[in-house]
Amino acid sequence: MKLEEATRLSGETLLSFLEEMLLIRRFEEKVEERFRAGDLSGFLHVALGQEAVAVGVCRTLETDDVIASTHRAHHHCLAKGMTANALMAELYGKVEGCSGGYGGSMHLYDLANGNLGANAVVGGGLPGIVGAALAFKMRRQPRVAVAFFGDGATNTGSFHESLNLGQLWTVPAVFVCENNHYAESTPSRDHMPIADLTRRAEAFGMRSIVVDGQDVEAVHAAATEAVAHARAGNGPVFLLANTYRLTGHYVGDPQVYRPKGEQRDLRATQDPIPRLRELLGVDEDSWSALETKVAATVEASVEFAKNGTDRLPEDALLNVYA
Amino acid sequence: MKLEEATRLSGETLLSFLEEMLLIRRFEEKVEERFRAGDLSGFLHVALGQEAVAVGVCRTLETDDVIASTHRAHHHCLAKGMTANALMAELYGKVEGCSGGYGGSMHLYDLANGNLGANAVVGGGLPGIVGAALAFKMRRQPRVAVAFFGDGATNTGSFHESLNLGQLWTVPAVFVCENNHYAESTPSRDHMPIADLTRRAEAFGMRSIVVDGQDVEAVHAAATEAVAHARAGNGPVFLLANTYRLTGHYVGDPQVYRPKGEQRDLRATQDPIPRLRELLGVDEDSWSALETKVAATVEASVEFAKNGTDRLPEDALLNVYA
Amino acid sequence: MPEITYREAVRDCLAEAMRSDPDVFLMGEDIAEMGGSMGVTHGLVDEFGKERVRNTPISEAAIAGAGVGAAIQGMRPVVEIMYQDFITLSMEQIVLQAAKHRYMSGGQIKVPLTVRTQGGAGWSPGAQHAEQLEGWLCHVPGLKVAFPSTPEDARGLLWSSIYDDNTVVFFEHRTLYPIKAEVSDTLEPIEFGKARVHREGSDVTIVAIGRLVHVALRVAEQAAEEGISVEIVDPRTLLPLDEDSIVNSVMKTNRCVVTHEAVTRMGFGAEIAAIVQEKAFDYLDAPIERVGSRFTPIPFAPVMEEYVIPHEEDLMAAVKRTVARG
Amino acid sequence: MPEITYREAVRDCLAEAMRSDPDVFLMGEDIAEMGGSMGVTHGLVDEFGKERVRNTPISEAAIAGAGVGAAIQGMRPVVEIMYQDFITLSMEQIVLQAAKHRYMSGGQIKVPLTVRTQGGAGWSPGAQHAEQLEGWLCHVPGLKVAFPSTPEDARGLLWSSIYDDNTVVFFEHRTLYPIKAEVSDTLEPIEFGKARVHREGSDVTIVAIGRLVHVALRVAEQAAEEGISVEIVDPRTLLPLDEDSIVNSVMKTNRCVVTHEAVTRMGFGAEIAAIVQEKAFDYLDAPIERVGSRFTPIPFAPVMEEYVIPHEEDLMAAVKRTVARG
Ligand SMILES: Cc1ncc(C[n+]2csc(CCOP(=O)(O)OP(=O)(O)O)c2C)c(N)n1
Ligand SMILES: Cc1ncc(C[n+]2csc(CCOP(=O)(O)OP(=O)(O)O)c2C)c(N)n1
Ligand SMILES: [Mg+2]
Ligand SMILES: [Mg+2]
Repeated sequence: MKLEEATRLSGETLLSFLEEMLLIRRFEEKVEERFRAGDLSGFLHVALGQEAVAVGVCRTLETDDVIASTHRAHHHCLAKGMTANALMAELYGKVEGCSGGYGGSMHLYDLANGNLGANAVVGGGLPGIVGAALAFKMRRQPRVAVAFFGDGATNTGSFHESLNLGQLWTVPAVFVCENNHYAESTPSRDHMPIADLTRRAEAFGMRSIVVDGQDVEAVHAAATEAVAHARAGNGPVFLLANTYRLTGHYVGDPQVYRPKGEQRDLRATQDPIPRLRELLGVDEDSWSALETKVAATVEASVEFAKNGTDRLPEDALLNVYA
Repeated sequence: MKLEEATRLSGETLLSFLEEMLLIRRFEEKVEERFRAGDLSGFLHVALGQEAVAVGVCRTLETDDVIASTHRAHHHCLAKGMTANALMAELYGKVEGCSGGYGGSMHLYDLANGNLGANAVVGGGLPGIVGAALAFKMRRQPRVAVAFFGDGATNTGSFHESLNLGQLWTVPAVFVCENNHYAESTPSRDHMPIADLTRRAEAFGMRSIVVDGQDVEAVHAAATEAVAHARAGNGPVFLLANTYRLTGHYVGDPQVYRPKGEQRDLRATQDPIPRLRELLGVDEDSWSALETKVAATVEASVEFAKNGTDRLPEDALLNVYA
Repeated sequence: MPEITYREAVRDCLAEAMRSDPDVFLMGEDIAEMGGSMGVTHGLVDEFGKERVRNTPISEAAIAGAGVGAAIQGMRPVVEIMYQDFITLSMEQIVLQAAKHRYMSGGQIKVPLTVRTQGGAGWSPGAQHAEQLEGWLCHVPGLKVAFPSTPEDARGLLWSSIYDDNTVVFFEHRTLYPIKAEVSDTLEPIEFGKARVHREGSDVTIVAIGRLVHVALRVAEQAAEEGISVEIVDPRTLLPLDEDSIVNSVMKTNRCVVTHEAVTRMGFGAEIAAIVQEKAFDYLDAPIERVGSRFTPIPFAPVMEEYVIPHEEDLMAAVKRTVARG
Repeated sequence: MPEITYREAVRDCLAEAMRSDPDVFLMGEDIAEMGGSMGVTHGLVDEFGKERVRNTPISEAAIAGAGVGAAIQGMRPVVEIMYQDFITLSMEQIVLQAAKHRYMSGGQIKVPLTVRTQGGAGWSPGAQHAEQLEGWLCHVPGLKVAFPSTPEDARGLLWSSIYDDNTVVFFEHRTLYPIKAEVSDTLEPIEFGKARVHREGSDVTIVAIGRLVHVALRVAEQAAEEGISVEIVDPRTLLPLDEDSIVNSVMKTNRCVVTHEAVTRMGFGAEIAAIVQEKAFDYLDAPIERVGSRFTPIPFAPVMEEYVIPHEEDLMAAVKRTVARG
């Protein structure tokens, strides 16, 4: 990927990326903590290590561009404009939650910000993104629809059918593959017979762009290009971001399947946050200030969530039909 | 495709291919005739023009190698050892039919000859072929499993999941794509965004071989190579045979979607039977003899079918469970 | 009043909706030039073009899912699954996505999608092209399910499906396409959850859907000759279901037979029987009988196929057994 | 007699079958090192290796279909669909292929495949990880369906599933995995189509499956204190179904409540109600009540989730209403 001068970001912008990534990081750590403390129920998948992909991509999008996310969705949600309050409140099952307590961690929606929902079905969000993009095209709206999904999702029939249809109809979609090299416990080499995932896009003649998902600036540049391509009516792009999951698949995962030391090594070498901090030369003071600010937001979200309104049992009967 | 000397076929063998292809042709024409006469019910898809693919591939297989076929299955069945009698009797719904009258044209089975069935679900037979090949591999049997399917089938999720799994586990399978450039009424360019279907195999790092499906000798050579590759434990092969459907999608199809003259032109230029006849220099007399022989077999199959045993209504209750 | 076929009724509704509303469009395999495998969409591509009458690849999951996505954006897509057997390939998108987005989002999302599909035995299509699966969909909160039996109902219910803000799975029956009947001059939307009483009677209620409504009508004629007065109720929409009309009818006749082409076991008739025995318990003079297909896949050979699916005789026998009781 | 958990019962059966028979092998997502998402296959890869405990890609159609293909070759594969919600992605292979090959081939083919899957609410998994879909599969001729509620039944029925020459869909319930109970010293296969009477009683029959069997047992205790004698019948296999045991029980008690976690509408209880009202019509003193989940997707917030799924109170209320009649 050649970084054009024009797409280089200002230090200020990058600093705001850093703050957002740090917010996601501390939010996710808080989720782990609150789950372990017994506050949260259900199934939680955090995105520790994958912050740069969410931020880099979503900061190229307009509010009315849409995304579909996955079971691992918190980072996408925050990056696409959801407040930490609305997200945390949802994890606590409160009325104030982004899905009013009906969804939970795998079903986070924020229609006003173009978030069409996390999805607990691997690959389940992709066909809908083709449909959304088709609607934009038919209505001649200059909007883009973005699907996030993992390496594991590329093995689903839905992935294949969606990319095929999206390319056939040249809809304005971007398919962002967060290749974190694992599907739950299964390393990529055990779930797919190829190392280079861009070959999958070639099955549809789809353009692909590969990027280091731990480098937010690079992700942003790649996404800018991908989104521009799609928005201009040139059809979808497969954006492959190589990234790392710096924690278990789900909160509580003992990770028996991980080679010893792998996670420690990855944390030392592949953490996008220290990398950006270094690039920007953020000094201790500014860093502390950032940490303090972010911690306050996260703490506030927990307070907000805890003080949120509980659902009435019979609220369960609402919202089944429009 | 380089044709190795060693794989060149004797004139005698090719003559037997010609006979088999002609049998399929005349059989299919008879099916059209009998359907129009009101003898046959249900949904019939004939393989006029695609004879060379079936014969070229199946003649490389052992009896205990297995195939899975599609809605367009007569040619595969005959080529894999089913008698015209058993096939025609099935179309007439008789006890003597290959599926005892339970199946019909889209559900033709012949387990003894390694025919695991036609399939009325596009893409539906592919996962099973992976499973059959896996069984061969686990049991260390030197057998190969072959899936036939059309260009349209490559758009299904099942295609993607099957080839992915087959390659991941390096099972002894061959995936034969009969690209006849149409899925029902839809030309390939309207149902897939690529012209070169081998790119689909590359999505799995699968070896592919492309062949002119109207040249039975070439098909046979390509299939020999593909089958050998799979049988040797090197994993599956995607065998792409470019071919033409010289008639409608189903018997009775008015083909409103076909450009005027296309079928006539194709019949003039892409018929595998005259092509082979010419190559072999079959003279009028030998040809007539061949026609007579084949016609007799086809006529006999109709007689056999008509004289077959009707099912009792309550036979419908049998064979639901083993 | 004009007479049109069931096929034309579906087509007319689609055409009228597309004419008046740019948000309505169609997706499905071979629906354009070929007009679909049953000719239902014949000619629509000429009027509306390939952008709005979209031929798709063979990708049942993506077809349904693209419908979901477009619907969420406020379009009113009508997707066609060529044979209902193939909704087995769309079930994830229909059941886990279309049906649940609204609920999972706490009411933010609407999915005004219509999934048209057809099927049915009686012409030897074999076991993978003839299944009747409407029962499955009725088990899914968030979906609506329609299964019209007449041209008028097909037209009016399809309109209501398109304009329903929820996902509707709309079942058509292959053998009903050629039937002709009068329809009102202008398209009248038909409200979901309102049964149609096709015939009033006093001795036994037949609850029938799809093709079996016509079988029931013939049986009722015959029965009348034998002095048995049959009432026929067609729920038309299975979800929501007009329980009141069914239960009230049984409270009047004290007997009930329910019939459909799907296999009886776990078919929609089970739900009807369960509801009726619960709500009209004290009124029932005979057990509720169910008449559906025998518990086999659909066989190919016509003689076996005929044996498996329900016919006049089967329904008549059930009516007589029921009336003979008590 | 040893005590083992439901989870161990499933695992022990798989281990014993693999130990004694090279044709038995497992396929599923993350079943090897991780032992499956519920830890059921924990440790099996150590004993049997990765060739026989095969981690798969996320490809529910191919997983089921590879099972079909291997089974046709005479292997006895046991495939795992991680959550039963995801069988929506395998339905074509299960329903159009596995269930029908034998029939469509006129009896040539056998598909001795076992599809294990699990699910269930009660731990806030949300709407796409908690559905109960056993009812759908009972609508499919050619399939068998098991849903054990105890360790002994899980072990014995799973063995019979593996050695059944037909495809069996085997449902486990997430919240049952940790329950412990005595099992016989050696694995005893349990015949399909034989219900277990968990408790004899004279006032009302509860037909319960899966988790609800345990709820029913607690309700029966309570009811006994109030002088109501409850009989509990667990069909264990839903297809084939031991209709006789159910009907005979109701003929004795004259009352019936049926309960499961699936939504009531079109749930398996509808079939039970339909059968019982038909076969025990003259014996019924009260309408058959159905107790299942309310008609909503499964909500996330625990307070709503609890409200939606059936509990002791719901079942007890139904029992009392039923007994109060007539
Ligand atoms: C269709 C489907 N099958 C299985 C699962 C269970 N599951 C949840 S996450 C996951 C792994 C996903 O891997 P990947 O797509 O790489 O995403 P990642 O977890 O790495 O972010 C699996 C198998 C599921 N949710 N949906
Ligand atoms: C899953 C599925 N969807 C749709 C159909 C209806 N259908 C039957 S054949 C066919 C076209 C198949 O095209 P292709 O795979 O190219 O095979 P061909 O007919 O050209 O031999 C379609 C759409 C089907 N049988 N199965
Ligand atoms: Mg991953
Ligand atoms: Mg084709």
